[in-house]
Amino acid sequence: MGEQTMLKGDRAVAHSVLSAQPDVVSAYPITPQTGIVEKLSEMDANGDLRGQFLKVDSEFNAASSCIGASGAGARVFSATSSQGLKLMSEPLFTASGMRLPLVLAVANRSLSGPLSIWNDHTDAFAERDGGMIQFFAEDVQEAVDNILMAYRVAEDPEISLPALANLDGYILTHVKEPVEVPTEEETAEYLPKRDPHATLDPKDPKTMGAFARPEHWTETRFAVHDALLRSKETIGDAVEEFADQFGRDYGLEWGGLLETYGPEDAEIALLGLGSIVGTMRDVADDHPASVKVVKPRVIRPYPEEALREALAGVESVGVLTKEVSPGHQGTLAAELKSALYGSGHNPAIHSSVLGLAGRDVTKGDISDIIDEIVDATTAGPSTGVISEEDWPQLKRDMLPDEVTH
Amino acid sequence: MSESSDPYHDLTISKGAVAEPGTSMVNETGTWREFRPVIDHDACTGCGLCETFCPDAAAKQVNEDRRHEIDYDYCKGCGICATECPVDAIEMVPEVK
Amino acid sequence: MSSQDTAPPEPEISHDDDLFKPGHRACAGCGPALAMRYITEATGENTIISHATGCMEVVSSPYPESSWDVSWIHDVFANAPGVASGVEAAYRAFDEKEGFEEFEDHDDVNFVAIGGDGATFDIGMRSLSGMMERGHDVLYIAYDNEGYMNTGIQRSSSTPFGASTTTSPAGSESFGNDTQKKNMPAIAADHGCEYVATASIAYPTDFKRKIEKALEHDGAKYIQVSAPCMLGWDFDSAETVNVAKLAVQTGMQPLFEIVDGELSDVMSLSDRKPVEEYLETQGRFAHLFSKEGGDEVIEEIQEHIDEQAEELGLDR
Amino acid sequence: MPFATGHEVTIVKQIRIHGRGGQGSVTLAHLIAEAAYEEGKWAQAFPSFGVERRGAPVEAFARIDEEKITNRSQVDEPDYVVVQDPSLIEFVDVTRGVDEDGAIVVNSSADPADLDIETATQVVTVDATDIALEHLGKPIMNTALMGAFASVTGVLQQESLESVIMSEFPGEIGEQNVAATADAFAEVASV
Repeated sequence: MGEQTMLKGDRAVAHSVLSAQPDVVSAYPITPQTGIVEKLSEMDANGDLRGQFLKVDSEFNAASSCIGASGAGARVFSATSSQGLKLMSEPLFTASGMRLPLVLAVANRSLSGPLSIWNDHTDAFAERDGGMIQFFAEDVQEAVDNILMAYRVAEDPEISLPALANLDGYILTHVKEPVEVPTEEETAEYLPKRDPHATLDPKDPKTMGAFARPEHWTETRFAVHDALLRSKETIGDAVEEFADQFGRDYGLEWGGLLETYGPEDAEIALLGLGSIVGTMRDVADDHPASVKVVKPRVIRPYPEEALREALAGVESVGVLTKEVSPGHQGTLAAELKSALYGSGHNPAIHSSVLGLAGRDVTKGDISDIIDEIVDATTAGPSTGVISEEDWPQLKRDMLPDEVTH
Repeated sequence: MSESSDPYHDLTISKGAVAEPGTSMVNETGTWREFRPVIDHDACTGCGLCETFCPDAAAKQVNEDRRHEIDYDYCKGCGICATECPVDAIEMVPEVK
Repeated sequence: MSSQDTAPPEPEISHDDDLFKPGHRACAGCGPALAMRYITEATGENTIISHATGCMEVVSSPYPESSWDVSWIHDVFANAPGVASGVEAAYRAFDEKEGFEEFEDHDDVNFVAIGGDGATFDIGMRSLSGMMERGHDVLYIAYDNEGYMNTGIQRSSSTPFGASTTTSPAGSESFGNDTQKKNMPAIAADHGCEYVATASIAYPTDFKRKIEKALEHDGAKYIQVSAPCMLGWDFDSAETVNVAKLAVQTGMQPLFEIVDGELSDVMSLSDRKPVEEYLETQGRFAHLFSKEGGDEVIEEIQEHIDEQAEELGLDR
Repeated sequence: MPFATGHEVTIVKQIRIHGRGGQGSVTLAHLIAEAAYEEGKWAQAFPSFGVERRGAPVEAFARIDEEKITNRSQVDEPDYVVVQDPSLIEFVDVTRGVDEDGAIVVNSSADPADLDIETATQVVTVDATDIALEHLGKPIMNTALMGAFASVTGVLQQESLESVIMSEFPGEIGEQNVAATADAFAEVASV
């Protein structure tokens, strides 16, 4: 068993990647991801990483070279953040269509502009429709473990898709805390050798990346869609076998797609992604109201059925999300509403956009949100979906004149 | 072209839309042709320039006597072979529709 | 459409040896399609091609068809060199690691990337620069038809001075494209590519020899092959090779090698033809002959060619 | 992870470090967290996330608990504050949110009363830079400051400090740092 040690998040993720011994690592520095590839560079320089490490000219070509290598049949890794993920976006969308497994660690960070280097989930949600599996991590341990599970699912011949292992920039990349890092032997036991559906072997030539005409493209897109839907079960298996081998359980009860915390019969649920869930746990412990925390581990595939079940008894759901789809609302809340539509259960959904671009989310912030939900609940019966979204950290007095108050 | 190498025969989309090599042979571009190159084999010296300069690999040497023929299944009738033939042994004649 | 001749059956025509198979959807008389044929003839079977989006990609790979009988991958417009870098690195890893014995040895595979001038000179230049700078063992071949022909004949930074395209049209105030062609071979050489060459589809033996020579070098190699587009340049489909020849014979498209940074093997001309003879073959330059002041533009083009010829020692 | 519900609010200790870019505030936070971890506790250390360069005022944080720490917010209500550079006191409110029963440890040769800190919280000074110069020949004061912190707060044992220092800086340098730590520990204990 890998031993628990104190490690910085970015370094720990690098160790996890090393244990999977990717054949090609290709990356470009960007804050706050850089620590991951710095550590991998050091591992390469010391001969511990046995694959090739390409220090490329941009994230665009980090993704591109990963695609070439994955097409050839290699296990690949890259890491990025924010603008870098945007620059990868064009090739990443093709990777899903070409069914090429890639694993990327994404140190989540806001997108410009204005420029910000701090954490939120704008970058991950901007890639939502690319046909990629997207894991989120609550702490360093989960970030480390998600790398292995991402490989396991992405490289599964039945799935064969790119996977993003998201971890909150700075909050998780730059924290030092206890973590167990898997050894190469352990990972080899957990992660089978890649078995690609096609390679660029000159002895058996194939044409990859052909273009599809209207009479065929729909079927290729449906196949990606179907693979993503099927990946829920694959994730469940990956989580189960992970628990068996490593003893860490990531929501087995919910098929590995989400975790819950707190009293089962709580009237209020709080839903969040990534590191904010840790703080939510603390607040739920302390708050007099009966609150449970619901934490999706993936946003793609979307854990619709598991969310319906986990929220079955609650009267109100507070969605705390670090992103917004301007002109609509936070996507995490919007998607939850769509998941519950027609389910027969219609809890009030209070959506809060917060923690944008590194604005610290305190226990007080979360406690206040619970208070408001409690007030709304006692004021009258559930009114179902509450479409108006709250921005609890918004400093209204600082808004520009053009903003209509 | 045999039925088995026709990629459209009982087509199911492969994972990632990976295509098999050389399958464009199913697309007989000879139908595009408005003018047909006709080789005067008496005048032909077998130099092979028609083959060299055919963008569709339709002009081909077919035997050891350096006899060349046009594969009308694929020839698009561009006329490069007729232009480049050093002894004017190729004539472009209108396709009879 | 099979032959209705009553003559004796024609001898069997075989395409078994074609690695760029017919049935592709290039225009009749396509210069770049000739380049694809020559590339595969020179590289042979043990080749993996990474192809940029563009005419030759589109005409050769409408799923489920493929004209390629070698391993081939296309991703997006701007990243053929990046993809090739990854393929090449993967084979390097396969050589060095255990468990990949089923793969060919890195040294036995020709890694090739192909892009048009738009993919090479413009949108994919960062990707190409990175591939060359890192020294991947990849031969990059730019098929140069001097514009974005796939999207309907727009100017690229390879479009020659004075050419009319849909985004650099000749008009009452314009003689067409007002910039000189970007000097990509020099840029490639300055990246430290051991082998850089220009070639033309009109000189296939020379082109194929250069490919073979390039593949003998380790690291990144760059060949730019002049491949006229009958549609975009506006000439009769039968004239493709002649137009390409004239480009060489007028000095518009000089053929040379740069080996280890040194210019060598310039295909010299004993009787360089005036550029007019080249320009008048193509509709894209027609305004230079019909519009007042066009002769001055032709003179400017000639002067540019003369300067370039002197630099290269083109005249015998 | 399947956490038991009703997580007991235990003795979580929160520490905020004030320094300047280049003085190793994050290193000090790491050392404190590692020493706590060495003692079988859970610990967390992280910087204030910024783009500050060398010389600018910066903060770093640590948390120590008997149980796994899940809180990811910055430390706004520290039990203890460590000030690496007393010249910051003029510009930075080092007392912000500090617990009255906690402590503020300042690297300074001055008497606490002479420092311009208005607070009900205990202020302790230690000349960590001088101790560092004596033992290391360099003004790298973090290990001495850590010794003083341990001594004032009682949160960390001297043995765990030694062990962390020796694994971080093996050999002679480690020993010099251990000596500096011990000196500072003793000096503060005698106050």
